[in-house]
Amino acid sequence: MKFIEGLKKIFLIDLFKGLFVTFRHQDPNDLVTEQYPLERPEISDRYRGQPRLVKDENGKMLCTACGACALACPDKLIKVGSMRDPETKKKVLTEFDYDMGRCMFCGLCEEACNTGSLKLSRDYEIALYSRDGLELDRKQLEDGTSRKVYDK
Amino acid sequence: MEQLKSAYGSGIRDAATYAEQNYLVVDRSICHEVLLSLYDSGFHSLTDLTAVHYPKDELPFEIVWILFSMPTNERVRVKARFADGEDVPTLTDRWVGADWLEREVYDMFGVRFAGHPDLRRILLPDEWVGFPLRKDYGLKQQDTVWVQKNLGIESGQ
Amino acid sequence: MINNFLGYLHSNVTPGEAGSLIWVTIYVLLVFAGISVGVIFMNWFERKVMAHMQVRLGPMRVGPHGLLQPVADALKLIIKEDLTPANADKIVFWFAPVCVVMTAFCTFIVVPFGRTHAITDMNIGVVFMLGVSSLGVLGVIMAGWASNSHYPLMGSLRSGAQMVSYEIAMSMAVVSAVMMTSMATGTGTLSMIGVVQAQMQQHTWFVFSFFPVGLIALAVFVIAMVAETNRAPFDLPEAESELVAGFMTEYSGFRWSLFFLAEYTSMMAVSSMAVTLWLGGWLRPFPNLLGGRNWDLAFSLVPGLAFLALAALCLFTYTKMPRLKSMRSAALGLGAFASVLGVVGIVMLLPGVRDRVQDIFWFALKVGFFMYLYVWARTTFPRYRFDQLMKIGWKVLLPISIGLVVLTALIGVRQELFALVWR
Amino acid sequence: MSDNQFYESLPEVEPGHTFLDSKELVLNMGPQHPSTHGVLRVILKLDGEKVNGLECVIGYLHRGIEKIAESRTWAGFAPFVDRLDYTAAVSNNLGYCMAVEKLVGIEVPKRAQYLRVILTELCRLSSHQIWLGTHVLDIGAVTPLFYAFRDREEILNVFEKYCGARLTTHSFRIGGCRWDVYPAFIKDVLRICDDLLPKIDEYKDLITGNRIWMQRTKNVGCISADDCLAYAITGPVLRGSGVNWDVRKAKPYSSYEDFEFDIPLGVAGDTFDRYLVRIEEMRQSIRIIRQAVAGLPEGPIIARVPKVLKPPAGEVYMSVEAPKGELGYFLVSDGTAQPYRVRVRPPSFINLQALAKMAKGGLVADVVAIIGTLDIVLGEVDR
Repeated sequence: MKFIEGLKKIFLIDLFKGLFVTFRHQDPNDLVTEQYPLERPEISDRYRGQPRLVKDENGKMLCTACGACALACPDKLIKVGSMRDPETKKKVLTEFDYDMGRCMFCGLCEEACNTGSLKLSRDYEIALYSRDGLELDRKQLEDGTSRKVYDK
Repeated sequence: MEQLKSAYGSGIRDAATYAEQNYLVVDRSICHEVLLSLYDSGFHSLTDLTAVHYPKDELPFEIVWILFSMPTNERVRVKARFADGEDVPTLTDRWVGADWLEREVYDMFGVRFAGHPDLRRILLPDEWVGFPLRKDYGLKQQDTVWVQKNLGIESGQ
Repeated sequence: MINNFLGYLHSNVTPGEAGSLIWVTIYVLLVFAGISVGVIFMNWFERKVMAHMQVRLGPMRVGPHGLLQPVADALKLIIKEDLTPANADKIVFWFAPVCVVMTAFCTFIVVPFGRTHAITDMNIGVVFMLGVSSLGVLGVIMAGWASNSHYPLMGSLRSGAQMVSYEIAMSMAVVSAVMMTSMATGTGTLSMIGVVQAQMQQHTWFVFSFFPVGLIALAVFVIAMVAETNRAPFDLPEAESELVAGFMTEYSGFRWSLFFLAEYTSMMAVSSMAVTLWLGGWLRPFPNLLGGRNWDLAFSLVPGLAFLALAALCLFTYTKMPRLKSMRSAALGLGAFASVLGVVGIVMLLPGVRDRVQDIFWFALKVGFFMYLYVWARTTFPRYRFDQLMKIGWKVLLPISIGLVVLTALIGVRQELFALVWR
Repeated sequence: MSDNQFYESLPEVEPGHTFLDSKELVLNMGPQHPSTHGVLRVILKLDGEKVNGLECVIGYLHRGIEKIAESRTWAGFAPFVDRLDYTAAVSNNLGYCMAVEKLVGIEVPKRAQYLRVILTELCRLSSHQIWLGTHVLDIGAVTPLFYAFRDREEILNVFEKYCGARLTTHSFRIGGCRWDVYPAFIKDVLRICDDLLPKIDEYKDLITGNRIWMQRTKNVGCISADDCLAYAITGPVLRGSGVNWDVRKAKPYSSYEDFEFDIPLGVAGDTFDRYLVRIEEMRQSIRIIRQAVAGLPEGPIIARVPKVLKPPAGEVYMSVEAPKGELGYFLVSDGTAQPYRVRVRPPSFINLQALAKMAKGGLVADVVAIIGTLDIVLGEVDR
């Protein structure tokens, strides 16, 4: 066995084996690069992207301004403003702002919301050129912010 | 555990198990001997060394040693209370691994370790004033002097 | 004017020997332009091949399939600011890249692309080449010293020591090849064209003569060649994991691109030397085995067909490109490139041009194989440590190459030896 | 000791010294250096090529996670724990959640325990693949990095499909798991296991057998078994020196006792043995995943936990076998909804202590190899 090892050492067999491994990887269907703007990655539906306030089918607000999400958020990013509707005696949401600049998308607010109105959407293109566009107010949360999508 | 209690009777305040983890609360004067005797009975690796700050008690700093013995696969936690500014005996002579752990406790709590080879801050910059993990150290508080001098900004916030 | 130009075309002797000054300068410019085009292609080739071996695509954005990437790189490097470190030694700092590039290009004076396609045919061609290629070390050490900071100093000293120690092994391997030239005619030759003609007369490439000796000599030369140009497993000087970028750390912009140019040129120079000495420079494969008229014709068609195949490949990828507004300019570019290749292919098929171009094509193909070997080694092998690198240089390569020289000599004079012994 | 104090402490040139005696060259492998796996600054005292002395300066990534914990609720602190060892977020999360469960005394349902084991072993695979890619890259071979990251991409896709994030997963909650298995989970995980085994054998041809790799890693950065115990080193570095100790076997948690897998051990305690130990560990992880997927029981995935968790006053130390070593959490609670003290026992911080001892006497190139084999992540070292 020692002799064969010696022969292998002389004829650089281990180096050639390494070479063939890299050579084998060249065939085109092995390539994995995804050219982003053309080929878009497919996103799972549990993806935690930009937060959105969801409306039910006929457009009524689901949010009851209970503030559970504001409590659950570790970094206190959510501020829920509400006023009491005189005749129905129930709270109505007036303003809801969400500071996405410091958000770490942990999903605890989505979990705490018992009416299921605050959802982290599958939108991952949320980069901006300036920081102030990140404080989302209620309207932006409801119909989503449309970012410019480049194609090249 | 029992033979330790017999050996040091008065010194050991309490030897109990909480959530099936046994721990020893030891008087600060004899904590060094207890640790060395534990070392001799097989606890060769010091898993962790940390401190907890109880500002309202008269001995505010509780130093916690977590020892582990490989042969008997057993873990014990030794705790001792120390006053502010009092020197804690170092373990770097027996457990070499204690070096950085003690430096970190000094860096975060300001507890000095007697006999430590070079006790200086390990995580924070050297000229930093204040010990962050003390309860009286505010969450957003910063050593504004250091920040202005080195980073040239008003303050972190 | 025109007729003496046509005269040069039909002359069957290298411009250097012909002694006409104008023709030599034209030829020098031609060769250096060819080398620069080779370097540009090599830049694209290395990035693409390395990428494909690493299951990724490589440059795709700048031009179709990254074809304009080298142009973009060159432009970027020219525009970039050219810093000189604070108290660096100005003159030496400026002269170092110039020296490295100069030595790299000088080696091409003697490289024969064909019987008449060499700048000149020195009768000490091989020795000249070895001498000039060892001058590159000076430039590297000057660069390291002039940058006046820790990392470049250590990097340049390391690469200086490495280049010196591998040169000896390289020259010993060359000696064994040159000795082989004297087998048939009894008198060896140092001229590069002479070496190739000797291989022509002996009907074998020196790689295959005296079976194990030629191959081992080429193997030793290839290992020393890789170490000489600080590439692949021996690229310790610019080992980014320790010394950031070796002796090139302080250079930026145009000066850095000079180093870059010099590295690729010296790679091409040293591999063309290997091709000339062992793989029969511009000879087409099996020159004697498959001799005769029709074989010559067939082999002379190969260059033209190769270019046409390339053009077809480009057209194929052109059709496969996605129909997008932003991609339209890239597609047009690819189409133009494909048509250029097609035209060149057709021109190469014309009888007059055919046999002239054939030599250069085979030489370029063999040098291309060595370039592929460089890139292949760079993607596969980890890096040697400095002391291991020196150990291999001195304790492994040197004894083998000296043993080779002795072995070649013994095999060369075996008849006389037998005669001596039997009598 | 700031820079100038450090430089002054260097020995002055004694009169007897001639110019030729090489004064020590102090080289600064600064915070941003291609091969220090993050913001670690190593001050090397070199004599030519040889390393005489070495000192690590850390703290550039110190975010004060233990201070943050004291002003967050128990559940609110879980996402921060992902940022400790950001290459193995799932095992940090597992350690923290189990520590709190032990403190409160919650029994996690069987299905959640199995699901946690599957995800932690997948996270160990992805962390080892990052280690393999960067370690081999530091020693010069460029290609394995891309193969390792291509295989890791499959695992990240499973994480994204399961819990919505690829790196900072925050996948577990105190008391169990947040989501149940998505429909194609079992198929994806088994496909990963089948794909990865031939790939690991491919690394054998490309790297393990390669003589240059052997020369660069054999008896480099050796550390003996009792040195490991003295430094309290844990994880693959400890097992590389031949000490048979793994938290999953020594103190089984989250139903690890149901699976049988063996612990790879090194012999000489050098970089090559640690490399073999980690490669073998990747194979063992695949074995565990297969058994866990086969035995995944039905049932609830989270125990009943009150909305605002107020654990009884007390303290607990719970440790988990993270890819880098024994990751421990020492929690002290005073009965309120916020932890009184959270102490994280970081394996990389304690393993890094041994760098000075292992690198002494070696060459500069070996320092890079040793940092790679210790597999440190600066998020965990600096906390």
